[in-house]
Amino acid sequence: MSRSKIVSLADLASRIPDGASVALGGSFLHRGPFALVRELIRQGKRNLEILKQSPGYDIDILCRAGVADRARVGIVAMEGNFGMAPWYRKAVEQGRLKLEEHACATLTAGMRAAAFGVPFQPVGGLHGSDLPELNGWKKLPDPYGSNEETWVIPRIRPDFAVIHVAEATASGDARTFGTPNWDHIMTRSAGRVLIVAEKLVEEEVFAQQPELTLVPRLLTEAVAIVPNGAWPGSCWPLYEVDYPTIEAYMDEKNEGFLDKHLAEAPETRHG
Amino acid sequence: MSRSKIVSLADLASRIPDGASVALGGSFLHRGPFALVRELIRQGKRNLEILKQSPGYDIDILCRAGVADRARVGIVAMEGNFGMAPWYRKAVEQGRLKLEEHACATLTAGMRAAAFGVPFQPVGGLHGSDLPELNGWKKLPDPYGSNEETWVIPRIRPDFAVIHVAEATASGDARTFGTPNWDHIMTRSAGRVLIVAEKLVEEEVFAQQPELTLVPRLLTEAVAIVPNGAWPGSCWPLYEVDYPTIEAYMDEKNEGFLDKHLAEAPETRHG
Amino acid sequence: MAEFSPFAHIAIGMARFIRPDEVTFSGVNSTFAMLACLLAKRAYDFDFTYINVAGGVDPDPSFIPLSSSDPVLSQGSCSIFDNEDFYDLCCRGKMDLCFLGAAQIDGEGRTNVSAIGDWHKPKVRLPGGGGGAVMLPTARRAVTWRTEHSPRSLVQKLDFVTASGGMHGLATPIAIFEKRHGRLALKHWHPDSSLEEVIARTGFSFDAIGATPTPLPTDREREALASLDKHGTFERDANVRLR
Amino acid sequence: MAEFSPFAHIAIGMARFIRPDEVTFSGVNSTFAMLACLLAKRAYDFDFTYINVAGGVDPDPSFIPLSSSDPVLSQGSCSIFDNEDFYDLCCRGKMDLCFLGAAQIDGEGRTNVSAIGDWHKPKVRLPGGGGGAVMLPTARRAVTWRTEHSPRSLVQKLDFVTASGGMHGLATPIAIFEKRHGRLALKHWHPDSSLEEVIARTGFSFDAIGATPTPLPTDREREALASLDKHGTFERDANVRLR
Repeated sequence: MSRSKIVSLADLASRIPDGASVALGGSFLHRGPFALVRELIRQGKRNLEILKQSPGYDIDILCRAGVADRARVGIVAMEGNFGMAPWYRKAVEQGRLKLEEHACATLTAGMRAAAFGVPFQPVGGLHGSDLPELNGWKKLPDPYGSNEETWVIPRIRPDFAVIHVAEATASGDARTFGTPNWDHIMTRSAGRVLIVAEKLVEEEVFAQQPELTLVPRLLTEAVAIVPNGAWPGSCWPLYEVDYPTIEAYMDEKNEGFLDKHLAEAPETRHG
Repeated sequence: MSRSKIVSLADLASRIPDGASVALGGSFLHRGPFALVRELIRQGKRNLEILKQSPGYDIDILCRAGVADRARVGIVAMEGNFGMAPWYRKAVEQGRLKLEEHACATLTAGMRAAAFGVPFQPVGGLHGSDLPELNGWKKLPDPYGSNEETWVIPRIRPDFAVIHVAEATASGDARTFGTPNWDHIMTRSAGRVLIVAEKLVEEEVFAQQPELTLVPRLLTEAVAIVPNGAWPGSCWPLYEVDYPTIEAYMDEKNEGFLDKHLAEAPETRHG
Repeated sequence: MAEFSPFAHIAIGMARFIRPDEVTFSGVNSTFAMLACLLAKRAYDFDFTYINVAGGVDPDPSFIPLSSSDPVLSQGSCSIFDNEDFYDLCCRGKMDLCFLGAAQIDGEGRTNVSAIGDWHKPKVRLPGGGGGAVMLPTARRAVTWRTEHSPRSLVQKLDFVTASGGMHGLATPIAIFEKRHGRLALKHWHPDSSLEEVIARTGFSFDAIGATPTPLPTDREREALASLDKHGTFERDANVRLR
Repeated sequence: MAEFSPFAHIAIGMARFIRPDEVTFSGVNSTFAMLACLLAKRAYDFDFTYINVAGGVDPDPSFIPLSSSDPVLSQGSCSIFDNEDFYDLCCRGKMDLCFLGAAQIDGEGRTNVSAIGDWHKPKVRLPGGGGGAVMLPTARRAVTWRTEHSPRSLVQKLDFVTASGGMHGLATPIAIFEKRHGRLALKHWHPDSSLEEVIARTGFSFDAIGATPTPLPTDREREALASLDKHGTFERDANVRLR
């Protein structure tokens, strides 16, 4: 076994400096690194850029707390019956969050360019959309003469990727169950990779089915073990979305809610 | 359960017409669809194009039998103590096999273009190599002004991908153990996907760990069940390379060897 | 005709776009699309492949989730067909039918899910592009839905073109549109509505030749929807009204 | 000095290029690279990450395979880091040390693994590019080896430039080269050889300032190699001769 990469959640969050760009794993209310997101708020981070194809609670609470001021995102919502992410919406409408609007697949394309070590990445579609002009994306002719014109997305290399997984080893291997969402490309495109895991697992267990591992240790800088850390979202197959908490989050618009919410989060009962 | 996609090996091979381009899974002597390769010889196929980052026994025996006349490959060898693939070498040297020489990663890049639905794919490296000029590859400037020049590879879309896996369901889901080699991108870039599997497995088994599945049924056209079908290569963790057979293959240069070899192959004892 | 609720009109109307042997996709933030796909599996005899944003391929979820991206939608699936995989499938032209959300739709079936008003100074910021800009032009067919049928959502001119390429179909509480000669044409109106009402409540002009009242749900469609929404929660939450 | 076999000179010479905390890779058709990585794990106290073409990350194989791409090289690994993954890692500049084969090498550390003679009418067709053309220019460092040290393999001019970018190091039965100012410079000669012999048997000119005899294997290096090649099979099969 190599050196342990296990650190506290506070340590994990402290590695992300003000102004950093951070890709967040999961999708909407599912398997987001929400404990880490809350810890960023507790530590009073400022001017973060958030990258995620489909953020929801995470980007919303970071806007609510004034932590994020830039975002590159595909679609933002609380989903289910909750619709839009209200504090995110307000932050965009009031100009407090500088938005670079993507299609999910264009954000992925930019991350692929970073992961593949190339400056740009062709992507299918986009024809007729106003998004390319908005973002200054370029269209290239096929140099091989097919007459296809293809949009290319510039390299997107987040300073950090933070993902929430079911299980990790002390050496930094990580695996999820169910869909990995966009976590694979995030962990390959980012400069540094931080993991939040429900559970520390012996290496033998991973070695028995190495095919299941999503992030090998060599990509991982540090791991925090936070049971229930994706709350109030889900972490398949361990727990479901806590909808009453999401309802309270949406309904209680008073100043005090955020403090109360941060105080009752599961990570306050661990490490 | 949807309709069964299980067919005989003969049926599987019969789907590949003369002149087709065929991507073959595995690497060197490991997990290649060798039973299918031999069946192509038995059926007297002609003018096949073989695509594979690291072929060995497969391309060599196809050259030996006069089945292949074109190839796009990265590195060709029998590996271990056997060195070059002798019949492949002779076919290239004598002009009977038209070779498009790739780096493994450029073949992958071309397949990525096909898989991603774009006409070309940027790839890292290649600077200073004679391969781009040889193949007429184009270099593009970064339209986003990084001053990086990047080689782009044209779309490579094999007519078929044939891979050998440990387990498949009747509906066409397939999974391997150990490295998938290049099988993921092959099955995403090809027009049609054919599977040879060691073993038919109940769908419940796949459903318990769906994360292990390499090829979902929707990509699969047909499956042949051929125990030991990667012989004389290995199929992890089921069996090792049969080195004595490889030695005989290399040493016995007489006309009769091929018939004897085809007759003693494990697929002649099944289906 | 109370039994053909506007809720059922959308869900069943969408399901009827699904064709045998095709690959059909439902994504995030798409409760109706999820219900339509699951409904088609239960109500129709033909085979088709249902893939969803949770990675499920023909799943057998143990409950029907509020969130259309809930990982339960991969339960029973024999594989996880992940986000990169299904986007790539679509981009290379092998996605037969894609359900994609929209806030505004124009007569060519283009969509706006970005902003109401000027994008840079939005009156209302919307959820954003999601899959649309890439999937709408690359899927073989795409179908959308609106729970509100009004000139505010079915518009003459979009505030912003998030996705172009043109929807093949559109389901609303009172109408079913299908593409004809590059534009959305009326195919059906809800039996409790009328051609006149659809015209009055649609911002874009459309061809209505051959349009008829929407065929009533079959018993199997009705039963399938009821089995998916046992307690009527989805219908209550969606709160779709004919007018 | 029979105990410093030319076989050991190559394997240990390669292992000594491995540095603490780095990511080091061995690929297909690369028995010596595989042995060097496994040897370094056993002989040196420092941590480094060994990844290989079988997807293994710091594996613990139950036997040492003839084939350097044998899947046993992922045994005991906690992940399968597959082909696409390690190529991408290299292309984005995070591969610290890559062992890459070569048939011909020139003084700038460029390689030919494609053909002897004209590529289009080859006297001898070689195995082909493999990883080199992409990995050599993108890895932070690359190291190669030759079992034969002669002007036919260490050449003034390559018949074909398969991969450029420049090797950091080269190990042969009689010499260890390391890049200095963009060219391969002699670092060590085998204690049973000499500077003069290396010059005579090398096709390209090189700087030899400061070159010394290769330090003898440490006990741990010797033991590690012996433990990897218990029956001397690898050494016998490789059949490397000093002259």
